[in-house]
Amino acid sequence: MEIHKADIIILGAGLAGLRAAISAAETNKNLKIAVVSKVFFLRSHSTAAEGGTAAVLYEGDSYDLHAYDTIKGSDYLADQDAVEIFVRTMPKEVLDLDHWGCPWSRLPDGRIAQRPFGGHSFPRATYAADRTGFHALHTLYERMLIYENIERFQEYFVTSIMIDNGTFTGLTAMNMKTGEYVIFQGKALIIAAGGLGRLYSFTTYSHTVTGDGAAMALRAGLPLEDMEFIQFHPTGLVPSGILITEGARGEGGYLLNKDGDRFMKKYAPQKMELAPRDVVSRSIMWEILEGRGYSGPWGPYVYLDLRHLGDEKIKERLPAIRDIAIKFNNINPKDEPIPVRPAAHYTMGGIQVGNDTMSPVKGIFASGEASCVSIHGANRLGSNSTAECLVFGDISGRNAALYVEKIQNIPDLNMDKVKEEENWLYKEPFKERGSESVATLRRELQNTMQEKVGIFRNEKDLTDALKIIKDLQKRFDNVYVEDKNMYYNTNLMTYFELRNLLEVAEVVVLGAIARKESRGAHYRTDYPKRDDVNWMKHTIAIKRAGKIELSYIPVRVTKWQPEERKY
Amino acid sequence: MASTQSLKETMEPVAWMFQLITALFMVFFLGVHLILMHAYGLNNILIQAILNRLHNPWWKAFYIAFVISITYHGLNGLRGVILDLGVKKVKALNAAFWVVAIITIIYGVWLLFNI
Amino acid sequence: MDKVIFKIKRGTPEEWQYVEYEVPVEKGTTILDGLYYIRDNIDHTLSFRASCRMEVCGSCAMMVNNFPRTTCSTQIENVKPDGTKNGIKVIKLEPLSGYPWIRDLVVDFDDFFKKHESVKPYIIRKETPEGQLLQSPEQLAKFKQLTLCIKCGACVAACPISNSDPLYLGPAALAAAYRFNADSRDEGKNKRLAVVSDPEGCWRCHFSAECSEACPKDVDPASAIQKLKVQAAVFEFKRIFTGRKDGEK
Amino acid sequence: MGIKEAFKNWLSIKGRHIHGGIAYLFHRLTGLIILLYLYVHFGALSQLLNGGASYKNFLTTVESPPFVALDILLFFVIFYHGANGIRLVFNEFGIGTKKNMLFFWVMMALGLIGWILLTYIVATRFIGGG
Ligand SMILES: Cc1cc2nc3c(=O)[nH]c(=O)nc-3n(C[C@H](O)[C@H](O)[C@H](O)COP(=O)(O)OP(=O)(O)OC[C@H]3O[C@@H](n4cnc5c(N)ncnc54)[C@H](O)[C@@H]3O)c2cc1C
Ligand code: HEM
Ligand code: SF4
Ligand code: F3S
Ligand code: FES
Repeated sequence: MEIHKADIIILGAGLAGLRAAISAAETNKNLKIAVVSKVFFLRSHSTAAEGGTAAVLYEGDSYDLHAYDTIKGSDYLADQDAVEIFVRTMPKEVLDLDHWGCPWSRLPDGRIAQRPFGGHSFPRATYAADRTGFHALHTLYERMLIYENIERFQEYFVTSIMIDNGTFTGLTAMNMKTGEYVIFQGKALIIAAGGLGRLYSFTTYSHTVTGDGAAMALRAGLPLEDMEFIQFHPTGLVPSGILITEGARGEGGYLLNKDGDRFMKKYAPQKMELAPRDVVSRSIMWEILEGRGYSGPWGPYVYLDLRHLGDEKIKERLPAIRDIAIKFNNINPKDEPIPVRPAAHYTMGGIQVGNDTMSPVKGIFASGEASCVSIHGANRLGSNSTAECLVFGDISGRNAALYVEKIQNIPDLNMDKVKEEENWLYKEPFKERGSESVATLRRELQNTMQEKVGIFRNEKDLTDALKIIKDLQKRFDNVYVEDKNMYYNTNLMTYFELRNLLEVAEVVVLGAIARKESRGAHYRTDYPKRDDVNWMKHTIAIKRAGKIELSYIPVRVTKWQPEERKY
Repeated sequence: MASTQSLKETMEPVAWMFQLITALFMVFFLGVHLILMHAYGLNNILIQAILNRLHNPWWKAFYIAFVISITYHGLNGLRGVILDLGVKKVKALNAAFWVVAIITIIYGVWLLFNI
Repeated sequence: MDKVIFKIKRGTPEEWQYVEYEVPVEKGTTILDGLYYIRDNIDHTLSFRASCRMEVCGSCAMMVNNFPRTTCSTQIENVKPDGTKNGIKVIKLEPLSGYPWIRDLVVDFDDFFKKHESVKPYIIRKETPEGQLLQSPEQLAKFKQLTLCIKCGACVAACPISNSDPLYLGPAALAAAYRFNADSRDEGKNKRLAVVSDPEGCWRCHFSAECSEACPKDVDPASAIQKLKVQAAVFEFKRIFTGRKDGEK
Repeated sequence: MGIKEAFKNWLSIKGRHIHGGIAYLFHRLTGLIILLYLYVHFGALSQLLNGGASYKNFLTTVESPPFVALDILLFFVIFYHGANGIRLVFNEFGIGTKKNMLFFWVMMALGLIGWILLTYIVATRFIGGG
């Protein structure tokens, strides 16, 4: 058994986790900080983010404008005081990244360039080509190397969060390389374990985004907020789900159904393909549901047609999309349309935290996609999430550092619980019993979520989904791990991930069943209107004695009163 | 792995530079040598011809430079090859290189003066 | 073509063998898709790394018919077969060469990242600046291509020196050093040169250029390393002539 | 990695390119062969020390067909190493690295022409009885 002790433990090394590590290390050079991740830090999902990161940098833009855009985009479910902190801190984060070496794209005069983004009324998406998340993550990683008080634990799979007497005490984990049991003890924990996109079969997410953070938090008794809000991006490449940026439509791409119709004229005659994300996603799904999509071995799709733009324009304006289409689909967009379908893209909800990123449990902080501050409400704007990771990652790191400074000793672990977890980890998965495999269960779960808890939701589908998930949770007991070799046992890791997915799926569905309105990404065909009177509130889910309980807290409104969302 | 505290002395940059410079020299030396010995008919390699040439100070200088270049270039190349096999005793290897190189050069030059 | 055989090197350094699997193939199926197919449907015990499946995270590099590739962006259709068996195309998959092997298609990357860290791959400045550090698009262009490195390690697997000398810093780390040396915002060039000028540093590169052939991102580490050598040589000569250990004027 | 495995990897050309890893391996092998030859050559020259007689013998052996054939082979080795070496000098100073493949084949062509010329000269000299 490996035991590691640190003042602050950071779970996750995406943008949020690494930003938190740097900030904590800077706040107090004497603190020992441990960063733990199940993949090498640079492999974290944040590296896939493309478009940009929102910040108010130049004349003509203002904090109020950014805040307004964000709140309107959130369908008024965002906490407005949090949004204000967010927009005010963001410019500094862009500058920090600049000083640390991020290769931001530049204006001819040498200043950092920005570009327009969906839902923002000013071109404030700061970008590094079309690899913003990639460059930001690498910059943070490289900067982190400077701090000698940051210890790195890569390819350590965290399995549970230990809380005793309402205080954080430690983490249990598995060293993936050796299969050894590992314990992390610390005074504070920052959860930055990302989203849960792999809950869906068709998603823009990396394979490793499996809701571990949320699931562990739930098991440990932490509250999750607004989990029913899952964003779908209209154009995920079929079959892989790789993101095709909004820019493709921005440059004039058409969406075509099986009959060769530009079907958007039915749904948004004015804006056509450039209507907001949720509208476009819903329109594509209508077409598919009504049988006007193409069907292939990898599921239905519609076409994103760029042919009329001509080779020149595609090469000049959409080189990355061209690359992706050629590399992954053997399609040259000048000759053939690109098959697309809406794909799960972002988790608005997460662990409930205050504006200081502190959770209700002493010593536990959360930031990034795993947390819900909440600045995204029911629908986040593009380029606001990498920004969130930076701002609240920074805040969580600093606050955690200030918090642990006041604590003398690392609290003792409850060794019984540690042993219990060890027993579970090393015995349960290997018991030979039923014939279920991780892959079949995961597939069933993902298909269920995709079909019944997707873009359109209704009472019946959701209750069906809940039943299926409950059933899958039972069947999970029949899954056993075939692979007995403890060196880099991916069979075992996917087993743990499946367990987590099954747990968070239930929360998503319960929240969706309860919320009888349509707001942002949550669209109920049986309640197609937003209901500010009854539902302008956040969903809170807590697991008590194996049962998930829902409750609600009000949205914090400062300056911006809800109005109809028109674009 | 390369040391991170670093700033220690190393002959590598000089060795590298010389490897390339001697390589260029050698194009000249070897070119002249090959043409001289093989392209002009047998007369050139008859013993008398060789001895005559060696008594000309210019040719002598030419050959001394040739010997030094080729020895350095070849042996430093060999040193690199050995280093590339992951040999950790860099200092010992460098010392051995110098010893062999100097002996070879001395012998080569001695030959030039004694035949 | 509707199916293909994956011949995979499986096991641990102590005990291993090649195992063959039949994988269905369609237009666009990548090698990584095939691996997931095997793990989900044929053999759950197959171990390999992958995450983003869009050639940006660097997890999935392995030897495909003796050549290192990021498998998520390599379509089966585009790979020349290693041979055929009963008329079915065979593709050979092995863990990256030149790394300590852990198991199946997984190798140990610790040393790779340590080497990357050792070249000080971050901006070094004497004082923290206020406001933006201006950088013209031309200045950016000098190192932009080098920032595309996803640390997949394919270059190291391809480099003959890295394969025979585990101490060699290797193309990825050296290219990273040059990336920061070429950044107009940086002031730490000499500190980095002092590291890469180690006997196991840039001087071990003999321009095999296999690194650049293997790189999925066209980072071209081979070119960067040669430029780094010139910088390092200048630095070392300055050090000799000025007597200053840190190479500063 | 043991030295044996290192050596094996060092000699491996699996998955390597002609203008890349294979050119590099050949460069090494040819360099080492010439180095070996250098010492053989020194040995031969030492024959001169004992005066003309033994050198004459030596010369007749060396001028016999098999030895001339070996010589021609050696030229090949030298021309390869030289031609590729010139490329490397430029490449290692950072020149022409992007067009490395073209550069390689141009140098190979030049080297080959040189080798054929020299071979022709030597062969005619030999056949003509010099
Ligand atoms: C294709 C795509 C494009 C996007 N583009 C943009 C964009 O242009 N602009 C924008 O603002 N946002 C974008 N987003 C959203 C944004 O990328 C994410 O919201 C953000 O990167 C999340 O970062 P994070 O740090 O919270 O989590 P992640 O980057 O997901 O990191 C999670 C970390 O937690 C670790 N972890 C998880 N579980 C465990 C466990 N059990 N044990 C140990 N470690 C664990 C992981 O290893 C990882 O290090 C995009 C998202 C996608 C999918
Ligand atoms: C025609 C003139 C020559 C040229 C242009 C030339 C060029 C080069 C160059 C540029 C290198 C360095 C390659 C690297 O960095 O790896 C080199 C290496 C080497 N050379 Fe030469 N060389 C020539 C003649 C010779 C001769 C005559 C010998 C034998 C004594 C020789 C032996 C070697 C050896 C052993 C190496 C090391 C091989 C290696 O590191 O890969 N070379 N040569
Ligand atoms: S240089 Fe290229 S091959 Fe090497 S690690 Fe970076 S991306 Fe991979
Ligand atoms: S393959 Fe290796 S030898 Fe140099 S040019 Fe690339 S690092
Ligand atoms: S899976 Fe990320 S690079 Fe291939």
